[in-house]
Amino acid sequence: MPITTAYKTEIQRVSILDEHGNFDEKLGKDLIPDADLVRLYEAMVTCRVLDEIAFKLQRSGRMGTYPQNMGQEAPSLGASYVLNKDDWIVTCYRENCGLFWRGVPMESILLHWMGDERGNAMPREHFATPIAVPIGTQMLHATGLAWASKYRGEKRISCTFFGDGASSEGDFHEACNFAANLEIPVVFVCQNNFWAISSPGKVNCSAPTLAQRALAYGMPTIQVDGNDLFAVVKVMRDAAAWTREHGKPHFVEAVTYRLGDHTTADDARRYRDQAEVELWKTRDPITRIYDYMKSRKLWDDSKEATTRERAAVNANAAVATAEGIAEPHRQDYFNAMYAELPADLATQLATHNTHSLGQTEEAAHVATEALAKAHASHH
Amino acid sequence: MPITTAYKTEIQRVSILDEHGNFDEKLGKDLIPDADLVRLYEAMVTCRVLDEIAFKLQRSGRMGTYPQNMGQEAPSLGASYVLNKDDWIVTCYRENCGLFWRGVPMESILLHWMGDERGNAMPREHFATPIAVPIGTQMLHATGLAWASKYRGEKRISCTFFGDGASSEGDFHEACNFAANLEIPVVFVCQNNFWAISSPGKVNCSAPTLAQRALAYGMPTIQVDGNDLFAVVKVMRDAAAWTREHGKPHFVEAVTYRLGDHTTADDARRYRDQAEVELWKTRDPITRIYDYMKSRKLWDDSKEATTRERAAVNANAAVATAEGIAEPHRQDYFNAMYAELPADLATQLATHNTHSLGQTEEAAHVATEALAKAHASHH
Amino acid sequence: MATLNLVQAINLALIQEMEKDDRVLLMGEDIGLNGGVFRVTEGLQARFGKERVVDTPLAESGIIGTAIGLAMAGLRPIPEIQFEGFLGPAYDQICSHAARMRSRTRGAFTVPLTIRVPVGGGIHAPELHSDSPEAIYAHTPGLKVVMPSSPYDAKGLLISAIRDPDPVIYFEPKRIYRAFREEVPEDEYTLPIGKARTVSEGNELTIVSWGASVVQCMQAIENSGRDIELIDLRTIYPFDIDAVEASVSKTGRCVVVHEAPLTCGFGAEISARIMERCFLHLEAPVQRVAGFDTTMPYYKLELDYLPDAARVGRAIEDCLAY
Amino acid sequence: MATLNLVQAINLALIQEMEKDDRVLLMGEDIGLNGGVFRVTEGLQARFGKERVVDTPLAESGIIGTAIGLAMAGLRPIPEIQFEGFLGPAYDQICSHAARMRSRTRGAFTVPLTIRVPVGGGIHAPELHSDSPEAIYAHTPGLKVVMPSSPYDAKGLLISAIRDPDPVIYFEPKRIYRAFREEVPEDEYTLPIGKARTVSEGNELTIVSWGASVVQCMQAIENSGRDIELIDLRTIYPFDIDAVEASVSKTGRCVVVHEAPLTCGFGAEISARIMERCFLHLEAPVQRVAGFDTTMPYYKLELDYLPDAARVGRAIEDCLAY
Ligand SMILES: Cc1ncc(C[n+]2csc(CCOP(=O)(O)OP(=O)(O)O)c2C)c(N)n1
Ligand SMILES: Cc1ncc(C[n+]2csc(CCOP(=O)(O)OP(=O)(O)O)c2C)c(N)n1
Ligand SMILES: [Mg+2]
Ligand SMILES: [Mg+2]
Repeated sequence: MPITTAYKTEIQRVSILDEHGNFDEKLGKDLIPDADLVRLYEAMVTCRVLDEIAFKLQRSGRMGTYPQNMGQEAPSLGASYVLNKDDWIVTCYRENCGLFWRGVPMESILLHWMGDERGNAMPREHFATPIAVPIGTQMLHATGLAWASKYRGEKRISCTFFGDGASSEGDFHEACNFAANLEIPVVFVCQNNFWAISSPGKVNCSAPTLAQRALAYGMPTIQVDGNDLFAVVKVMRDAAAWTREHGKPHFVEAVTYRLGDHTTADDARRYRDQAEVELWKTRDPITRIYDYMKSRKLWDDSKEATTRERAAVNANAAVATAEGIAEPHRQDYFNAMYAELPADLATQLATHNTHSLGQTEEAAHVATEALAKAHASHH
Repeated sequence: MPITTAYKTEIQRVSILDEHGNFDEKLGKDLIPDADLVRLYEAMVTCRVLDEIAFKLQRSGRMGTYPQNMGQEAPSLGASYVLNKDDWIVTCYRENCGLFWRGVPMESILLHWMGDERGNAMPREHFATPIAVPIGTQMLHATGLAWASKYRGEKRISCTFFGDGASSEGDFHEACNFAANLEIPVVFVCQNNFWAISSPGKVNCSAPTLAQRALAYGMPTIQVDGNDLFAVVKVMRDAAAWTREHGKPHFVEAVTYRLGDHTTADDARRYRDQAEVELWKTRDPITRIYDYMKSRKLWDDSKEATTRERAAVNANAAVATAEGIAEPHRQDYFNAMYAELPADLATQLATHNTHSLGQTEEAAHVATEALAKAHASHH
Repeated sequence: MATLNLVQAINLALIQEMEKDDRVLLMGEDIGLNGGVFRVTEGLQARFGKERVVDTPLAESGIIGTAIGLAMAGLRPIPEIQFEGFLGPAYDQICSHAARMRSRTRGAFTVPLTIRVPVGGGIHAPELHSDSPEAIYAHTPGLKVVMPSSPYDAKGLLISAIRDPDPVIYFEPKRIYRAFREEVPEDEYTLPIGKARTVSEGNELTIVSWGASVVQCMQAIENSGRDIELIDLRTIYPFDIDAVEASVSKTGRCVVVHEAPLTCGFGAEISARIMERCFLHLEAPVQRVAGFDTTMPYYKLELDYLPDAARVGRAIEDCLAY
Repeated sequence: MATLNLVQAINLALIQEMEKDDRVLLMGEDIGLNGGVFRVTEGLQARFGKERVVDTPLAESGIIGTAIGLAMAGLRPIPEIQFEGFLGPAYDQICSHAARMRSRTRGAFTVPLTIRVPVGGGIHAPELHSDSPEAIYAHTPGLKVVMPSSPYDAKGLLISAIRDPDPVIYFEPKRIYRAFREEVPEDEYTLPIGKARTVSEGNELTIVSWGASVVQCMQAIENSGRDIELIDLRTIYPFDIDAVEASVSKTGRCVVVHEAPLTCGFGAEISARIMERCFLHLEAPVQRVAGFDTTMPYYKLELDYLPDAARVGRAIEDCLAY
């Protein structure tokens, strides 16, 4: 048999509630209880409202660069909804909706983009890692976090999110390969929104699907309509269950679209067709659930109005909290460097100087005091 | 259609002359003219003999660490045989046989492992890049080299070699992804020898095949019995032709085995079963061709003896050349740093000092002269 | 002669070199239709086509690694790394290959590569968008490291870098990308890599600096009212220690200013060299005004971190009073 | 008290910390059954099992990136990078994440990680197996950098590194892995990170060094017959500038010795600090004996490159004669 088959595979795509309102009863029935659906809907609306407010904050100089999540609310939300509360969720920056569902305060995310590290000081009980600025690097941390669970014999898994662009980075490959070969339970979720800033999808992946990235590792993989919350919930529930049971990784490609600019520093009109945006607006994950709930008589205009109002109140409260925080202090960034502030750094802090002549006796004394205090606070 | 098929594929494996002597006439006929086969056989034997000599050189302190190629002669040789002489060949360190076929002198490879950069000063007409010490990095250079051909409208392609271990590195992923998405003609050849030093294959790739790494990029891919020179020639010829025609990359997994230690610094008995080695000895690419040629009456004991003798003569001549080279000079490693030696470096060279007090007037004068000379030689 | 800012000067240099030499090509993330996130490559894809201004996958090691291959084949690639904080993934290809290929092969292969990288703080950007890693690359033999501080220098140094037969990291101080304009000749010109520029002459004290800090130093000098010589290093490797020596031998006092963390920043090398060369002329120890040995804080506190005219001013006073 | 070489001392420290603290695990290429390419982890997989001594895929960024995740989860991973030349692919995870996680999250997440890395030249190894990148990491705030020069120090410093709540790069000078043995206590002990060791006392001149160079310095001192104080820095960051200051204030003369290239090596920092702190005590400029500003040559010439007792001796003479 000179020519034989060495490998054969097939990747599925799941859709339950499509953009035309078609709902697959077989897969969709009992998937999300109505009461939950209403809460999930509200979560998406709140996230969208925050995006709009954040945009304005940036434009009026009250916040730095901000990446809107608009249009991509469903993948992280669906994941967050089905994961255990103590499964690690390791994100990039378009997973606000899932993080908020998990319990991460909105003001944390705002503070991050306001140039304040306190936004990243997430309480550990959220089992969420900080926003990852260097693209494609956080998936390795997800793999390490899940490895720790395995090491300890816990059932906790990791779920990590990243973009189509991120899947080009070497670290993505290494994260998948470690998880597959060392048998570490991670769900890798690629939010394929077809753009990496101005680079169209095929610059980063010219294969027919992003889901097939996983075939390289012999990893189970599936594609899902990422704007279909039902399909996301089903796929993520199955993937998480499989991962937890087998102690091995699973890949999910969530096909979605960012309706806004890459960040507030970007102008997407420079590189993409408005027609494409308009098309994707018809596939909006929020209106899809809205229409569905209406058709099921779960929803009406007054509920909608209440929801929108509550969303605005919550989002504005978060902004107020974020803006109301005290100014950060110089010592914050010095003291945060190590568990104990090194003596030399203590002097730099005390004198706010890096040149020795300015480090007078008095300053050195202050430095010594600061150091002693730092030590004391750790013992 | 809630569950649809997003992607479907199948990978083939090619074998023509197997370890039991079965020869597939349909694929194998006219593949390699008899006269060429004899030459190819001799090339493999020579490479094997050099390995044995190099081993002894290392053991007697006449050479540093050396990685034997034993057992893996066929993949690079088959590639080198079918590629155009001006296609780039971008290797790691187990492709001696292919490099020698290309025309790279044996003493170059020896010099490299004797700790002498002159071994890497390959004449450009070989279109071969130097041995890559950092694992997994050279595939990106292959992609860049082929990109240059595309940029210039030439038909030259790149063929790059790397191990199963190397396929774990992020750079491997980036090289494949660049080639696929930017449409660059590279043949990626993975020599899967089931070991990366002491790590068994599945630590680096737990998927059923290494060939499926390529599916991540939508890249055509195939598996070949890498100890079957006929199959390698067929697969490489097809892959190179496809790549040249389409201006896009192709992947080849050559399944093979290293019969020796990882390098002379390694002792493979620490981590692998002798039984496994014995099994693979029965699959040796050299004996396979030997048996085939005998069965076809192309070969006899006297031809074998002549070949072995010639191989030994050639290999020993290479050793003599490598060992006969003049001692390298200090200025070699200074002058090689930049097209023009920076003044400060010229002083370091002239004084063989990095401390200023030792840089006397006289030394500084010498430095200035050296610098002037270096300048002159470049204008 | 046009009046250009730094972005425009670089853009012009790229246009002229691309017109002159078809071995020159640009590659990087978002540099094509989008013109780069700082618009430095604006209009170039329209002008030169998609073959010469190439949007690459999002992978810095891939960008540099393939650029090395392009350069080994004789082209003159100019990869852009979007921010200095993303040089990290490319570190290995830069230091293990670009820097070593010529010496490894005794000149059989060379890597005439110019890596363009926006550098430094002060623009209210997110994390990893405000660092100053020049010392890392200055410590890596085989590389050249350039950092202009004005539009005029930017153009001349970039053209030199592109024509240089060895790999150059060309850092663009993003804080002054659009801070000011100056006259920049239309014609092509080069500035030597390895030669400093004396920004202002003086006899009391020497300031050595580079990149965006030069502007802070000019301010500090003006504020001080003292007779200070300001040397803009322009290139970090090779560096013009002769110019520094000549100046410090005259003034006897020196302050070095840079944004990177103090410890093992390039200021340490300048200080050590001055000690070695000007020991008997020194009237005070060399003072270093630098970033602190902390991570660059998020932007609410970045101005607290960056050396500014006030901190430079205090160093000048302390040094003069010594 | 056993008499151990450096490899054995490290092996012992690993065993003791693994027995004491089950959060400690080892990971890396070939560290399991094979015991590492230098046999430093010999026998540990047999003793502690495959869960605690893990052979990883061949990917350095993956090793450090997953180790960061393990550490964030509260474990104490000890990844091995096979040779310092292969830190390159891990540079980004080390510098962009391990070094920054605590400050980024204001302490919510920390990275108690010890990265073991054989370092330095002199063993006739291939390219990229003989470098000395300590200055690169000393210039990266958030990391600690340790380099022992003896079996006794190796054990004590490694235990400190493992217990340290912050990321430590623990460089092992491979040239002296088996060069000599000394008495190493059976019991566990720690040595403070940030404190130098005075190897020999003297009044005429101070030598500051670290790692394998310390041995060359001892030789040079012996050859010189002069009254020289030798300070082994032991830890590169934080570094014990107080010890250096005290010594140089006494001797007035200093030679710094290291294998890494001169320019922007850690010797530059030591020199700059001495100038800042001991200016009025200095009787000669600080001299640096270092690797040249070239790539470390292949092994035929590596001894020409490495600072040896003879070069240190010349610097001593020059400095004393100043
Ligand atoms: C290592 C690195 N390189 C470059 C950047 C700049 N950058 C920020 S976001 C981005 C595009 C990311 O695209 P994708 O992963 O698809 O995520 P999306 O923004 O589409 O959600 C780039 C290039 C970065 N942050 N990190
Ligand atoms: C980046 C890097 N990491 C580690 C090493 C050390 N090393 C040399 S060869 C090797 C194993 C390579 O395995 P593989 O790619 O399968 O090639 P093979 O030796 O089996 O031909 C390792 C880990 C290296 N040279 N470069
Ligand atoms: Mg995207
Ligand atoms: Mg292998």
